[in-house]
Amino acid sequence: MKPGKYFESGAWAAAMGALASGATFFSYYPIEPATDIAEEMVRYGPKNGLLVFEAEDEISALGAAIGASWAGAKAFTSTSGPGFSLMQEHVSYAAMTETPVVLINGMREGPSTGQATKAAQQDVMQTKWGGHGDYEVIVYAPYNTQEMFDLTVKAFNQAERWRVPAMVMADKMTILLMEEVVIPEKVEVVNRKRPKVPPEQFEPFKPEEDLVPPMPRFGDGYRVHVTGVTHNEKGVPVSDDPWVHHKLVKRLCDKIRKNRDKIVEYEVFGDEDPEVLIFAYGFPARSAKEAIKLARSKGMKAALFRPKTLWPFPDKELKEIATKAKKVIVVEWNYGQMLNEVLKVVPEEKVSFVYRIGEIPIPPESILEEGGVRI
Amino acid sequence: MKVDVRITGIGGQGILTMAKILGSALVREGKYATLIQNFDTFISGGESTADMRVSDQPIEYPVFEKADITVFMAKKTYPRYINKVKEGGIVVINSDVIDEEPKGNFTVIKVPASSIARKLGNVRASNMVMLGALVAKLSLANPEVIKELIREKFKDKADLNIKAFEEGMKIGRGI
Amino acid sequence: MSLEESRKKLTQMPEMSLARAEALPHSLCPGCGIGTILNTFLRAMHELEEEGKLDSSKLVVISGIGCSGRISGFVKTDSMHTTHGRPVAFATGVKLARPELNVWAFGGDADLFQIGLNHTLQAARRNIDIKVVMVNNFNIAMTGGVPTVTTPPKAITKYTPRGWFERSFNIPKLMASAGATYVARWTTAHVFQLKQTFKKMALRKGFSFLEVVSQCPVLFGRYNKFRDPWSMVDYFMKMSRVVKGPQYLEEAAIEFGKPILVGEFVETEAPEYTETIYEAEGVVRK
Amino acid sequence: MVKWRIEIIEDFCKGCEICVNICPITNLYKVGKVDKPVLRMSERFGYQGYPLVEVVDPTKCTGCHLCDHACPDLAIHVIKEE
Repeated sequence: MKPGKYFESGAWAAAMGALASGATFFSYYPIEPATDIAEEMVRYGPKNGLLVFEAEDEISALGAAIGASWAGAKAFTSTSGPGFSLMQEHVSYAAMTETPVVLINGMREGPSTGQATKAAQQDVMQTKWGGHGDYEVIVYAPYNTQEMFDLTVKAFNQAERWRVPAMVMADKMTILLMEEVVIPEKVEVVNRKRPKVPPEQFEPFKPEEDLVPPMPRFGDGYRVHVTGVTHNEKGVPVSDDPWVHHKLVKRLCDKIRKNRDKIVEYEVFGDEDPEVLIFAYGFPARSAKEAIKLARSKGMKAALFRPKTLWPFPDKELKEIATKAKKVIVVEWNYGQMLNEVLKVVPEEKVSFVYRIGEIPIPPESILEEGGVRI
Repeated sequence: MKVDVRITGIGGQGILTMAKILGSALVREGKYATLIQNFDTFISGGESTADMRVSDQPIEYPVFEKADITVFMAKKTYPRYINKVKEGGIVVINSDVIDEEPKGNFTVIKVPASSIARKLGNVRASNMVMLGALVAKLSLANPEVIKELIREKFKDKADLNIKAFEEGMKIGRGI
Repeated sequence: MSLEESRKKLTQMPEMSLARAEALPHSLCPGCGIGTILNTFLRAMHELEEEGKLDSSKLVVISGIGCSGRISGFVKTDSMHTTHGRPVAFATGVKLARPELNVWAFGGDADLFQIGLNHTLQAARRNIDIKVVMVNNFNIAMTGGVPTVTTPPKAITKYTPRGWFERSFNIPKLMASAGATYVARWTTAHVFQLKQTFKKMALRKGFSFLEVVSQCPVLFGRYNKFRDPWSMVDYFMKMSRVVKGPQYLEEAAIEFGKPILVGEFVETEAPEYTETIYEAEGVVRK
Repeated sequence: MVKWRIEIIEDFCKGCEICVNICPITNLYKVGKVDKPVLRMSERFGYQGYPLVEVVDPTKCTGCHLCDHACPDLAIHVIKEE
């Protein structure tokens, strides 16, 4: 896509972000509202060197993407709630096998089928805790069309950089909303590290200093064995020594935990020493931003803290600004998910929770009013 | 400047196309617009509504309940949205399909969009007629930019659509 | 001789050039047919490489979970040990992303026909160039001998002490009706035929399916009057009837006491999926 | 005349006896048609604790390769000499 300014949807922006990142493989199973992304990929993918594969289900969609990634592709898939639930086993597999792969999720209402065409933020804890075992993923929460582009690019880059599954958790509103999006002249693209030594000397799961091992590509003679079983640095399965498991899983988590400062992103909008702080992400953050403007226009010191990365969670940064505030309002389109992360760093008595369980607009005035702020 | 425009009709009438062209024109002119699509299902014949907020400032919150300008393309969504017109707002109706006389504290603009489009050769171009009337009457966007966008969007079918847009503009100016 | 020396000795055997020695000896039960399948597969691929028909660095072996899922770990090629039931899904991604690779998916009866049936049938329908090998040992052995979709009627397992009460799949017929362009069945008693079939599959374009009827002496055989590994191999040898052609598909279901039909049931041609998708979609390869 | 050497990697052998049972010459020995078998089970136990197979008379081996193709443990190898 030519650089420039467009009036387009979040789905389009995510598709452009993927292509700008050099994505070459996209697999999906239709589900609303993520099918919009598939529609864009079908339209723009092939001529830009990307193969689109309609899988038989979401399990296969992510499985194929992981396979494609090992065959050298930059691979991704898109889905929504129920499909995301089906993918969890393979998220866990991708984490264990250190496979770079990107998932774009158009969050809708659950549990179960819920309201399929309505937005919500009900999958955000599932991104981290949905699969079995300890692992770390990188999760972005875009709040406008521009971020659908920017954060999709980042998701690809981080997936490649740290060899983890990276996710873009967009709510359905952000996927469908059309507004201005700028495709920049140049996009920074990160590619996975390749082995620097010949196959005879190569140990496929031996990490470098940054805790990330270089990744060979199938068919290049490295004869790597990829397994979801606990494996040593040579890639040989080890099922009897719990310390090998301890060490491996610790590294898988540590490569993100120890580098969280390089990954964490957030926006603070408003005063640096706010009296009232609103915590919001994704679509509800748009209303929250408006609420901050409203409060400040009435002479109140107020700020919005908006995590762009839900995982790793910007807890330190939130704590620092929240310490100054008298009141912290958490806004979510669910019955309290990221709220619990806020409560880990902000005393409960300061926190009020403003929520709708589903796609019910929360106007700016309502956030302030329900949050107990009088202007 | 902040105007809330609602375009409503049924799937297949080109509600989204119309809204997207308008939004693209605004963005190209350096203004700001947001577009929220609401639809029952993807099936043609279901309700289709585009809620657009238009402004000369960046828009944070794109949701609104009552619109300043509401465009009705079909009867089906009329009862639902006629009560969501702002006091002193504007109602634009496709007078070929809506035979009721909208009553309330608002201005009514009638555009026989379907019959004009049919005369031009394709009833499906009625959305462009409506867009022309809307743009001419309310000076929402630069008509030349819109024509440019119609040409980009419809390519070899652009001529009919541009003609429909121009016919709509004539009506808009005349009202 | 130390284990290291034994491993070294193995790798010095030319026909074992593709064995991943560091993962051997494997942990499969004594007399397990999966070992025979691994053995003949390694020989087949080695022979093809010797004949100049295959570059083993382009060989990818993918397996699922279960006893047969371990196969990928014993092969010194690019290999993937995936999740239960999904090796074909992973294989599809590998093949699509890099079509020049020679992609194999190994799985057990439950892996490919119980939990993962959908993927197996879909791959056959698409005619994607993946070589699928199903080890039919009549039970889910890794979890202790649980019955599965291929367990013959009335068979005894630890979990069906009063006899199995479900009907079993006629695997070759199922695959043929899904559109597989190559369907064969052999048993672990047919070692040379296995090797030849592996060689044929490696060079074939399109979806190839092989069912290998295999002995599970410890968790299936001993509950069903097979006293040792050999008695089951011997049974396969004696009960097999070699056939060729789709007219035998109807009678291809396996039941105790009845002949086991082996051979090639289907061999046809159809457009291959990977080629078709690249061409039809006009994918510009980067 | 072609000679065959039979190599057994004892650490790999799990004593399943498939090779012994599949060997045509050893089967002839069982019915008294030849004086010595090619293979038999030994009294010894291997690294994995299983009884080991051993070669009795390699000169009778015809190089049919049934044993080394059928061995589930990659433990027996029939190698062409000269």
